This record gives sequence, structure tokens and C-alpha cells, in this order.
Amino acid sequence: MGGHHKPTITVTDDDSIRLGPGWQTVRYIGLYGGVSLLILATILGVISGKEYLYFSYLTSFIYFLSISLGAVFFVPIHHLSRAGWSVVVRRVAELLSQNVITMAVLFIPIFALVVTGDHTLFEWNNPALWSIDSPEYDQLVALKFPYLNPVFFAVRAFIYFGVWIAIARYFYLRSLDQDSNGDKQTTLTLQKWSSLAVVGFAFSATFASFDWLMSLDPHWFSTIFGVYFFAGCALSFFAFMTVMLFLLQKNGTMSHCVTREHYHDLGKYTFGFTLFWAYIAFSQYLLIWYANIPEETGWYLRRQSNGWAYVAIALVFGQFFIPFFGVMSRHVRRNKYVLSGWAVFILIMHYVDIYYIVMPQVAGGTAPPTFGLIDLCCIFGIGGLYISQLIWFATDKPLVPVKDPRLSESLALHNH
Amino acid sequence: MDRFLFPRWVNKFVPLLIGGLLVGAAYGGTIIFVASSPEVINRGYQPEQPVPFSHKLHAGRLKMDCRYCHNTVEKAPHAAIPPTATCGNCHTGPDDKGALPYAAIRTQSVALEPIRESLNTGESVDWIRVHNLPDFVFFNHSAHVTRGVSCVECHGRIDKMERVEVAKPISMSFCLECHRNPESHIRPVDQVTNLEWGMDKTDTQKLEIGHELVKELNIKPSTNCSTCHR
Amino acid sequence: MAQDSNNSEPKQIGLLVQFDDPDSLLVACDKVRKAGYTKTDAYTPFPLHGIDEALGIKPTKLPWIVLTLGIIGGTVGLLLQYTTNAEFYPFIISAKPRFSLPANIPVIFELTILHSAFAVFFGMLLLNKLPMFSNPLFRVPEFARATDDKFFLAIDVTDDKYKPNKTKEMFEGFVGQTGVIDVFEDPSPNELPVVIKYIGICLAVAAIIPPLILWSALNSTSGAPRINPIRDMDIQLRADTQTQSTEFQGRPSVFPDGRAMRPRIPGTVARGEWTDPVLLTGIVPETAEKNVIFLQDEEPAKENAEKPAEEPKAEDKPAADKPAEEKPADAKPMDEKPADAKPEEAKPEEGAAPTPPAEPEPNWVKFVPIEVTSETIKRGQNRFNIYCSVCHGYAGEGDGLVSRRAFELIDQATPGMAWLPPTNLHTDAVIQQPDGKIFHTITHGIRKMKGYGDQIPPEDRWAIVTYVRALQKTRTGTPDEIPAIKMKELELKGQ
Amino acid sequence: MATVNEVIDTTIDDPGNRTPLVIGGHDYGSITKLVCRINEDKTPIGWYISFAVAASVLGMFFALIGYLVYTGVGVWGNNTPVYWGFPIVNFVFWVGIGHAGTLISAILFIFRQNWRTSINRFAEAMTIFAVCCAGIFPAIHIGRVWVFYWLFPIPSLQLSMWPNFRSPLLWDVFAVSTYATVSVIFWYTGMIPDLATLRDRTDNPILRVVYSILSLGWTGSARAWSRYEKAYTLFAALAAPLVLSVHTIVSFDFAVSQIPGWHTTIFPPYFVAGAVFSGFGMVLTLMVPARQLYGLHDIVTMRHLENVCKILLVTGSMVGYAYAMEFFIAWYGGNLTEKFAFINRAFGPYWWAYFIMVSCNVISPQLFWFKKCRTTPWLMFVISIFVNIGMWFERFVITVTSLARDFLPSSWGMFHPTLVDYGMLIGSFGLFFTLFLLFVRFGPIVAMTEVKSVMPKPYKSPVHDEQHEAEPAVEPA
Repeated sequence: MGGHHKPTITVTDDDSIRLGPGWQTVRYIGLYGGVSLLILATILGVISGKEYLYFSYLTSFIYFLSISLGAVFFVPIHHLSRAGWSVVVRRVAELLSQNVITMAVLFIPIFALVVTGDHTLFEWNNPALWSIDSPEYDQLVALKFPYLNPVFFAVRAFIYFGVWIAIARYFYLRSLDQDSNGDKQTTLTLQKWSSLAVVGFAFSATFASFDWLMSLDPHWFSTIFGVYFFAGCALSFFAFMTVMLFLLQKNGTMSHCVTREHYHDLGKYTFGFTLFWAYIAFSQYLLIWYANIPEETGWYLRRQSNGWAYVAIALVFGQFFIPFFGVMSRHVRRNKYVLSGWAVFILIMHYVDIYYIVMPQVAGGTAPPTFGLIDLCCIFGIGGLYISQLIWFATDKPLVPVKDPRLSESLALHNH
Repeated sequence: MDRFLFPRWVNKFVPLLIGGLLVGAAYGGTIIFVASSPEVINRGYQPEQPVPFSHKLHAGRLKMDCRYCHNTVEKAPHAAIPPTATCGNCHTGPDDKGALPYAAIRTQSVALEPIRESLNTGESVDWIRVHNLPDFVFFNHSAHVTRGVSCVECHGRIDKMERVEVAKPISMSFCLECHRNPESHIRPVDQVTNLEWGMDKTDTQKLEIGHELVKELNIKPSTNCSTCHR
Repeated sequence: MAQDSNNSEPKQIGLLVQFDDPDSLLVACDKVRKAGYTKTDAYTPFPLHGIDEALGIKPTKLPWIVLTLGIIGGTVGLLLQYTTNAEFYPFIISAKPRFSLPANIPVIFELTILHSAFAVFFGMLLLNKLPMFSNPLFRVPEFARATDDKFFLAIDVTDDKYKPNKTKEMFEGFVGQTGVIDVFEDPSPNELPVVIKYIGICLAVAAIIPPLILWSALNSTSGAPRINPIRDMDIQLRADTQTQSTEFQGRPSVFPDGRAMRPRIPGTVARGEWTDPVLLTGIVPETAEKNVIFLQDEEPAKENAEKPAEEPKAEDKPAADKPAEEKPADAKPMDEKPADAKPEEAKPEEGAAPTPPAEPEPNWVKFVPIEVTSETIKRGQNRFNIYCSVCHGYAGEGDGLVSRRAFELIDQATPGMAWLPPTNLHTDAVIQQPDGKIFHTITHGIRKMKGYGDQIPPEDRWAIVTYVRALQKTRTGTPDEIPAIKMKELELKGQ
Repeated sequence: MATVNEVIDTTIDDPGNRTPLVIGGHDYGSITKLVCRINEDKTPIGWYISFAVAASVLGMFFALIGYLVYTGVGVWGNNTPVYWGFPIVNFVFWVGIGHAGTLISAILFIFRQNWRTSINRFAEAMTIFAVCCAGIFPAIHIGRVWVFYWLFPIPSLQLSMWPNFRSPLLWDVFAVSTYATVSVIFWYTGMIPDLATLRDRTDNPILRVVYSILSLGWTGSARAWSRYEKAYTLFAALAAPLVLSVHTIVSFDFAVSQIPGWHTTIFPPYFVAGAVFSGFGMVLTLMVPARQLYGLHDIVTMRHLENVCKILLVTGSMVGYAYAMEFFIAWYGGNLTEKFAFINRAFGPYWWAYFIMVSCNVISPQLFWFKKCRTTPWLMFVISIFVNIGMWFERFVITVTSLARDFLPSSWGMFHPTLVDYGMLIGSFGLFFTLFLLFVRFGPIVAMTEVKSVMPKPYKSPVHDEQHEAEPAVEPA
């Protein structure tokens, strides 16, 4: 938008920018449903083998965490780039980012597992692998002991959540402050801190992905893995935002201030990150496939045998080709119904993506892909809690930063 | 306003020019493509030899076997250009006393003078090599001749040439064609020097024979670079 | 404003109105569209947003062109790699399959982009009808600022709604207009200059020449060697078989005498090439102590000799040339030890008749000193047909094609003919010769025949001897010499 | 014409109001004059001097290429085991520089960063000239330059042979040539309206014919603009992934192999970030003096420079992130040769190159955290030079240290560049600057039309009230 467009537009009075009361019902359904589903999952896990439960829980946990991490990244980037178009949707992103707190709570089971020395989930947590006298001694794991040990793992988890919660809370609370006092200086202050926040996010998200995903196979390594994880975070975040805005508008919230122009932009980002994800995923695959070094290809080999090849192909098409052609058209991106449909599709594929990273490690990589009640319980259990907490955060808060100095620019957004 | 303005016809001329350039590019490409083809470049070398040796007479009419002269062809990579001594089997001249020690044909022929001189002096006749591969290509005659690849495959109907010329487009693609489909290019090993073999057979029959021979002789031509470029 | 030319009735083709600011133009455009004009256009120094709606310009088809060409580009990339690497030039390298998608994606991607970009560029030009160098608007002096800071709205006189005065009035009434200008037709010639046509014809005619040259090159021979534009490594610094090592690229030759390789030193035997002298001479050395002498080659080695030249003992040589010697030898001592698989030419087992040699005669080998099988005889036949049949004829009757040709020439009174009829191998004289003697003849020649020792390796010479014997047997043999089992086979065949 | 030195500090942020992208109270006409002046006024003596220097360096470059072609690649220091010496380093260096232009025109366009309009033309030209320099090195590195065409899939009946499409070096051929082609037509498409402006302003008949032909008869018709803008958007959409792919594929040249220090999966995005970093470094190197010399302060404001500095900071930090990841994974992966390769980079015989690289690439741009540094032209010029040096050394470190110390200690060796190596490195700058100076002299170095479309409205419109009608209202989705 050029500097010569300066219409002053504000959120009109007849536009509701707060959650309707109906959402509270959803909140409680989510909360109680979520808790009971998780309990059900635990029971099922105890019956059918806890290893599958752990992996399934981790998959769902990472899935929802990645959406919130996308938000933790988006909010500072919004400030850093002095973006205008996204002001109107920024509060929704801020609320999403609050859910890292929820995810921190949901991390406790995993944390507990590692700290108590359980090694069903993280193979490296087995002391037999480190001690040179043991018959199971694994030199590579022993080499990595300074990094892959339960204490340092726990410390790092604290740091990651600390960084994320700090970023999420700081930007959210200052933004809420601005809602009441309308201080322009707030925008400048947030812009200043955003750069540090992005740096902090980059390293914490990278190492979190190393800790929680890459170290599932303690032999495997890939320098690009952090970027790969980040691509998934951003993609799922934009898709989730689209769906959320659609649902909010469907229930009469923000119906005037969020226009098809904003959907267009969200669509562009969804499209862009679909490409970016494919680019990173392809780069990682190609380099490992081409060099064909056993310690690296093993990871992909496991994911191409025992029926996992179908999941891989599903990802290639579902996470790239189909949405690529689906969201390519400008007309699709400008139609919120169609775009939200695609966003849901992308969110499902993002689950498949995480599933493809985590689940092949079950039973040392010999298990074929399965999808059962435990998985469903984990997804909807964590998902229910995620949604209910999101509603809880959003209750009684304006869903648009009403006094942001760039709000009128965002409201007047016009793609050309 | 005295500024330069293009006249109206330029608007007609520009599409013509663009079309012409496109056609010209296609034309030029085709010409270069055809001109660089082995059929044009590699064939047709027919140098004049110091002695007008006629393969048509010797190999054709007199039905002398190729190996009578090129006698290393079955054992060596190189199909030797025969020493003058081989010519001397029939074309010796008088010895220093003027007597003719051996049975000989055309002892007074002017054309054969270089042969007699060579026999007397021991200096080689400077034959000009007709089929000459680049130095980075290694072709082994014995490997081919003893596996049923006839002389005619690469050299053409030498027995019909008064003066030898390069009759086949010997290029890498030419070699590869045969290495990829040996069936259609081989014949029974004892018929290798029979340049007329197969004239009475259809292509299908020859192909059948080829398939059998490939099996029988276990022919698996390699197309690896190092097969020819060592 | 008006055209300042003195052309006879310049034809008006349009009307222009000039604005100083874009907003006024947008309003005017809107009005013109609402008034129902369709053949309108605006000219601005930069793209104005909102003008598409104001003028009613429809969205362009360009994205569809680009998508189509992009898909074509990707397909071309895929097929290019598949056909070239998996079909035309199949080749396994670095353990990658002939065709593997991951490795082919980069090129597919690049070609998709390349084709799409061409589609964007040329599609845009084509849709805009560019390049168009001559435009009547360029004749309007004020219009030069359409690319600078002025904004124009134009209307074509062929528009249905166009009324000369009304339209002009409407234009003059626009808010913010700074001039209304008539646009006249370009008076310059519209016909292509003749010279261009002639150039075109000349080029077309000239285009016939290269194909003609190619055609003649295809159908003619040349004394000049193969054309190779890039002769990088065609000629390398090395000595090939039968080449001279003359000066090359300013470097001295390998050996002063110009040879690329050294001849063997006389009297030496290469490692692994020692052969039983009997095999090489056909003579049983009675005087065993003289064995070594035959190795000493008095003559310089012939070029490319691939074996030590086998010479008979020095004392034998003159004897061999004496015509008298060929008569004696009576018996036909064929020793066929392992005569299992024998065709009909098989000889019966027969005690080797000891031949008392004439005094000057060397001690000829009476039997072939190599293992004789049907393969040997076949080999002998093959070699015989190559080397001997040219004079002696395929049947050994001394009527080879070369001989016949020689007599033809003699009949034609060709000068310089010194030809004698070759020996008929079926004469008793030959039949009675010991094997060693025949071998010797092949090696060194006899009377007017030159020796073939340099051309034929000793094993082959012995094989020829066996074949000569077989040939002779076809004339002297009797049916009862055929083994019973072979006879049966022949009977079965109906012979 | 407005005064050039009107004091507006464009670097001060007012969140409610966007800083104007053009200052100095310009109107459309004065922008045209400001830019066309460079082409139309008398050429300054400084240009001639620079051109003479650049052209003589270029002459040396061509002479050296001639010498190389005549003699063979032995004139370089390339040896066993360092088969890839300066030529590849220079190639990757120049390709990297060639990333900024397309990035500015495409990716910043997609992100609606309108400040790009003042510098994009400039940067695109730089891109193309850098790609020219880059293209020369692989071409001469093949030794037999005259068979360069073998790299392209041209049918030949002689060999019936085709390039090996599984080789990353061939992908490079496709990537770089596609990139060069697309960049040129993208650049040219952007110039068409500006060339039309030059055409309409000049009275010199020769220049007029040249500009007429180059501008293809552009009139600025609204219908043409409509398609033109769509084309430009499409170009941007195509060029953005393309620009990523180019350096990605260059990184594949290294990363698909198994040489320690090369086979690292982060190479693709890391190379791209490095390329953008070096490209923007070069943009700054060229823009700071050009802005000064040609008085472009009103169009290329301090805000523009500050933005470039910020991009340098971001990409420099991304490169730093990649260095850190490489080091961490080299340890974490547990592969001894890999670990050694990285330790060797930092503390081996080429430690100096590594420390030049780190200090120039990661440390020096950190100065841009301070606003003072982002707004002081001479300082950013100095840092941009450091960035150029650092990025050259990055390629040197990657190429040479890994080759010099591979798996087998018995095959270790050192690389000693020859005078020809140095000469060619310097010579390539001659080519770059010669082309660049020619462009500055004869081409429109600022995209006038684009600047006009993003500048503040210079006029009080007489139909202001009616404007809202024409402007489509914000429509609810």
C-alpha cells in the first residue's frame, strides 16, 4: 500500500469484536471432553501397550504445540516488519500464542517420563546405552550423552517454554495495554523487542524440535530439521488462523473488520508456506537420498518400508501438490469458504506430517502405520483442551487491537 | 517536432522480421544438425594411395580372403596393413641379376613400382590409413571379428571398391547402435569375411540367427564409457 | 493543439484529452464508460489503480497462458530427462537408477519456471500487440508527456457513440482537463518498401545453397580426411601400432629411425614364446646339439613379426631349394593318434611307414607334431582357404582364381608375367611327401612359390598340413575307411 | 524542481503514518527529470575515470581468459585434492550477489514492501551483471571452453549422447541459465515504460531510434498497463521460488556429495540466506556512492538504506544460525570426520579464512542493531564491504577446507592460488563494474514509473470529492 492511501477507518460500532456467549459452552465441552478423552487414552494405553500411547500422545502434543509456535513466531514478525495488513487479525494470533502455556502443562507427562528414566519414548534415556560395560552399549548415544541426558533435557524444556511463554505473554499484555491507553509508543517498543524475540524463537524452536522429534532416533541427525519443523509450524498456524477467523465470523464476530482482503493475504501465506515446507522437505530428502549414507538414510528407509511409503506419498501429494494447485488461484484465496476448506485439509495433512515424523519410531521402526482409538483420543483430548483454553484466554478480550495506530491501514487493506 | 518517427510500414515489417528470424533460426539449426551428422561428416574419405591397390579386384573378383593380407585381425586389436612382403607373394620383381626368382604377376607394371622398390630397399610403402579413429577411442578388431561382427559392418562393401572409402558413418552413435542391439549386426563367425553373407536372407531371418548367436557366444556388449575410452 | 501539418485533408482518427492529475482522469474515464463509449483508452505514466474498473477493462487471460505453458514446461522437463537418460542414452552412474524422480525434480522445476516466464513476457507483449513502433499518437507533440507526468484519455472515432462535436464538447467539459487534441492519421506510407521484398527473395534463394552443399557432401567422396571441428584429443602424444614416431608438435620422435617400436633383437626369444623346434621346422633334429642354431635369424626381422622367425638350420636351406628333393618321399605317413571324432575324411589307423631319407634330405617329421582333432582339420581348411586356395584352388588342384587370372593376363599378352601353374596337391609327389616336408614348403616356399612363414603361425601351418592330407584322402580314400558309426549316419541321411 | 536537501528524517517512525517513500516535495515531472538527468546530462568526469579503470581491469580479465584457454587450466592453483579452487569460489560468490536484485523485485514485491521501487532497478541490473560474472567461471573451468554446449541437451547424431540429468552440476546449468534468462526479461520488462520515457524525452535521433526499439512502442495505455501489472505480478510469483532454487541448487553441488563439511542438509536455506546477504551487501556497496554521486537522496532516502541494513542484519543472523547448526550437528551427529572437518575449519591451516568469514559475516552486521550504524552512510558502506569480503571467504572456506582435508589423511593437501587466480578474481570485478557503469550511463537506473506510483500525491486533485466513487469501497468478505 502506498503512502498516499490514508483513509481513516475504524472498527464500526455495529461490529462485534468480543466472543459471543455460545463459545463458553464449547469451552466446557472441550475441557471436560478433553480430559475424559485423555483419561480414556491412558486406560486404552495401559491395556494395549503404553509405548503406542506415548508416541501417539507426543504426536498430538507436537501437533498443537506447532500451531501455537507459529503464533509465537508470527506476532513478533508482525511487529518487526511493521506490517499493516495483519493488525486486525493480530489479536487472534496473540491469543493462539497464549496456548503455549497450555502446551507447557500438557508437556508434564512427557517431562515426567524422561525425568523418571523411562526410555520407551526416548530410546537414548536408557542408561544401558551409555555405559561402556553394558552389552547394549551404543557408542553414538554415549557420544551424545552430554546433550541427550534427562537432566539437561529437563533444563532445556524449561528454557524453551520459558522463552515462548515470555514472548507470548509480553507481546499479548502490551498489546492489551494499548487497547486501553492507545499509546503509539507501545508499537515502537514492541517493534524494538520483536527482533530479539525472533532470535530467541529461532533457537528455542530449533532445539525443541531436535529434542522432542529428532532425538526419537538418537542416531539420526539433520541440520535442516529445525527449519523443517518451523515450516510446519508456520503453515499450520496460518491454516488454523484461517479456520478460526472463519468460525468467529460465522458466529457473528469481527464480521465487518476482517474482509476478503485479509483472507486473501492469509491464503497467500498459506500458499507460500506450503511451498516453503515442500522446499525444505525436499531439500532434506534429496540430500539424504542422494548421498546415501547409512546413518542418515536409515531414518527415511524406516519411513519408506512397512507401509510407511504410502504415508510418504500421501504427504507429497497432500501436503504439497494438492494444496499447491488448490490454493494457487486468487479466486480461491479470496473466497473464505473455499479457503477455510483448504485450511482444514492442510491442518489434517500437518497432522500426517507430524505423525510421519514420530510414529515410525514405535517399536524401533518395525511397526506399520496404524491409526486407532488411542490416536483419536489423543488428538481430540489435547485438541479439546487446546480449544477450551483458547476460548478461556479470549473471553472478554477485544479480538481486534482497537487502538493500534495501524488499524485503519489494516481495515482499508486492498490487494491489487 | 522534427523527432524521428517510424513510418507505418514498420508495423507490418516487425512481425515479418520476427517470423523471418524464427524461421531462420529453425533453418539454421536444421542445417547445423544435418551438417554435423555422421552421415555427412564421417563418411566419404577416399584418399589416393601410393599404389592403386584395388580391393574390387583382389577381394571381389579374385575372392581373396580379407585375412590373406590383414592377417592380424583375429588376434590383435589392430588389423594390420600388410607388409610389402605380402604383396610380394605375387608381385615380386626381378632380382639384382634381372632374373625373376619367383612366380609373379605384372612384374613390369608401373603402378607396382613402389612395391618392387619397397621389396628391394626394405622401406615401407607409405599407405594412407583410411579408417582412422581418434586416439581416444580404442577399438579391438579381434574382439569383434571373433564374435561374428563382419568387416562389412564398419567398412562396407570393400570388395566392390576400386579405391577404398569410408562408407559407414563411423561415429560414437554408430558404435553404440550396435553395442545396444548386437543381434541385428552379427553373423556366424566363419562368415565374418564373407561380405556377401545374408544377401539371400530376410531381416527377420538374420535377426533370428543374431539372437541365437548372441545367446550361444554370450555376447553382452558394454556401453560403459571405459569400454572404448580407456 | 491542431495538427500543424500542411497535408491535404488529414483524416481524424481519434480524440485525446489531457489531464494533469490522475484523479481527474479516473473521473473522466468513469464518465466516458457510463456514457457508453467502448473504444476508449487511457494513457498514463504509471499504472493507475482503479482505472480498470473506471474504463471497464476486463481481467487479462495472461494467467491462463502462463499456467498452460508452465505445465507444458514441467512436462517437457520430465520427458526430456526420461527420454534422454532412460531411453536414448541409458546409463547407470553413481548407483542411481536410470530414472529417479528426486534427482529430476530440479530440472523439471527450472524448466517450468523458464517456460512460465517466457509465457509471461511474450504473452504480455502479444496481448498488448507490442512491439508496435509506429503509432499515430506519437505524432501528437503533447503525447510525449504521457510517459512523464500527463494523463490522457483517448477515444476512437470509429466508436459507435462518437459524434464529432458532442464528444469534443463532453471532453472539454471534464474537470481538470488541460487540453483536447485531435489525433490524425499517420500520413507515412503503409506499404513495405520494395527493397525489403527483394532482400527477402534473395535470402530465400540463398537458403537453397546450404542444403545443396550438404547434399553433394553426402553423395561424394573426398581426399581430405574426416571433418572434425573439435580435434582435441584425436591425435595424442603416443605411438600406435604401425605408426611412425616422427616429429610431433615440435617434439622429437621416439626413436631416431622413426620407428614407434623396436624390432626384436636377433636370436632372442620373447618370454613365454619358446616353442619346440620340431614344431617350427618340421625336422626332427638328429643332431640334437645343433638345436639352438635355427633360432639365429640371419635376416632382420620383418616388421611386426609376432613370433621369432623360424628358419631351418642353416645347412637345410640350400637343400630345400633343390628341385630334386621333392621327388623321393614315397609313403604318406599320417599319424592320427586321437582319431575319435572323425568325419569321412578320417584316415584309418596305419602304422607310420618309416621313410628312409635320402642322404641330403633332412630328417622330416613324418607326422603332424600337434594334437589333431576334427577342429584342427577345420582350422586347417579355414586357413587353407584363406592363404592357399588363392593359387592352389579350394580343392588343391592348382587352379586358384589368382592363377587363372594370371593365365588370363598371359593370354592377353600382358607384359611382365612370370607365372607358373601352381602344384596340384593331388599329385603322387605331394601325396608321398612327409608332413614335415609340406610344412617346410609352406613356411619357406619352394621353387617359384614364396614362403608363408611370416603370414601364418606354425600351429596353423600344421593345421593346413592336416587339411592337405584330408584333401588328398578325398581322392585316395575308400568307403571302408569310414568308421562304421559314421557310415550309418551317412546312410541315414540317404547318401 | 524541489530542493534536494529538504530536511526530513525518514528514519523516525510514526506508527500511525507511513513514512513517505519520496521526499523533497517532488511531482511526477520532477521525478522524471531527476532520474533522466543521469542519462541526459553531460557525463561526469568521474564516470570516465571509473569506466577507464573498470574497462582496463576487464581487459586484463579477458586476456587472462585467453591465456587460460590457450594454455589450459594448469595456470590455476587447482590441484589434487583441491580440484575446486578459486573458479568455483568466484562462481558461488557472484551467483550469490546475483540474488539481491530478483529478491528485491520479486519477494519484496510479494510482501508489498513498496520501498523496493527506489532501488529495484539498480539491484536487478546488478543481479544480471553478477550472473554474467558467475556464468564465466564454470564455463572456463571445464577446460575445453569450446565444448561448453555439451552441457545443454542438444541432440547430436554424432554421439547420440545426452547430459547426465542426475548430476547436480547439470542442475546448476539449468538453474543458472534459467535464472539469468528470467532475470533479464524481468529486468527488461520493468524497464520498458522507463525506456519509453527516455525515448519521449530525447532529441538525439540515434538515441531516439535505440530507445524506440527498446521500448517496443510503449504508450502507457491503460489496457497495456493492466496486462503489464498482471505480468509483473506473475513474474514476481515465478521469480521468488526461482531465486530460492538457484542457490539451493548451487548448494546441492556441494551437499549431495559425501565430503565432510559439505554434506549438510541445512545447505539449501543456508546458501540462500548467504546469497541474499551478500547480494544486499553489494547493493549497499553500490547504492551508497551512487546515491551520493547522482543526488538521489529524495528517492533513495535514509529509510531505504536503513531497511537494507536491517535485511543485512537479518540475513547475517540467519547465516550465523546456520554456522551454529552446522557446528552443533557436526558434534551431535557423532561422525568423526564431520566433527574434524568443522574443527579443522576453525583451527586448522585455514583458520584465518574461517575467522575472516565469521567476523565479517556474523559479527560485523551485528553493528546494525544500533540505529546510528544503520543511518550513517560511510559506516554502512564499510560494513557492506566487509560483508562482500566475508561472503567470498565463506565460499572459500567451504570449498577449500573441505577438499584439503577429506576422509583420507594421505590425500590431504593445500591450495595455493596463482597470480592468474588472483587476476581473474579481480578481473571479474572489472567485468561487473564495466557493465554496471554502462548501465548507469545509458539506462534508467531508477524505476521512474514505479516510484511515481508509490510517491505521495503531488497535486490537490480538483475532483477530490468524486474520488471515493471511483475507489472501490472496502468490501466485507
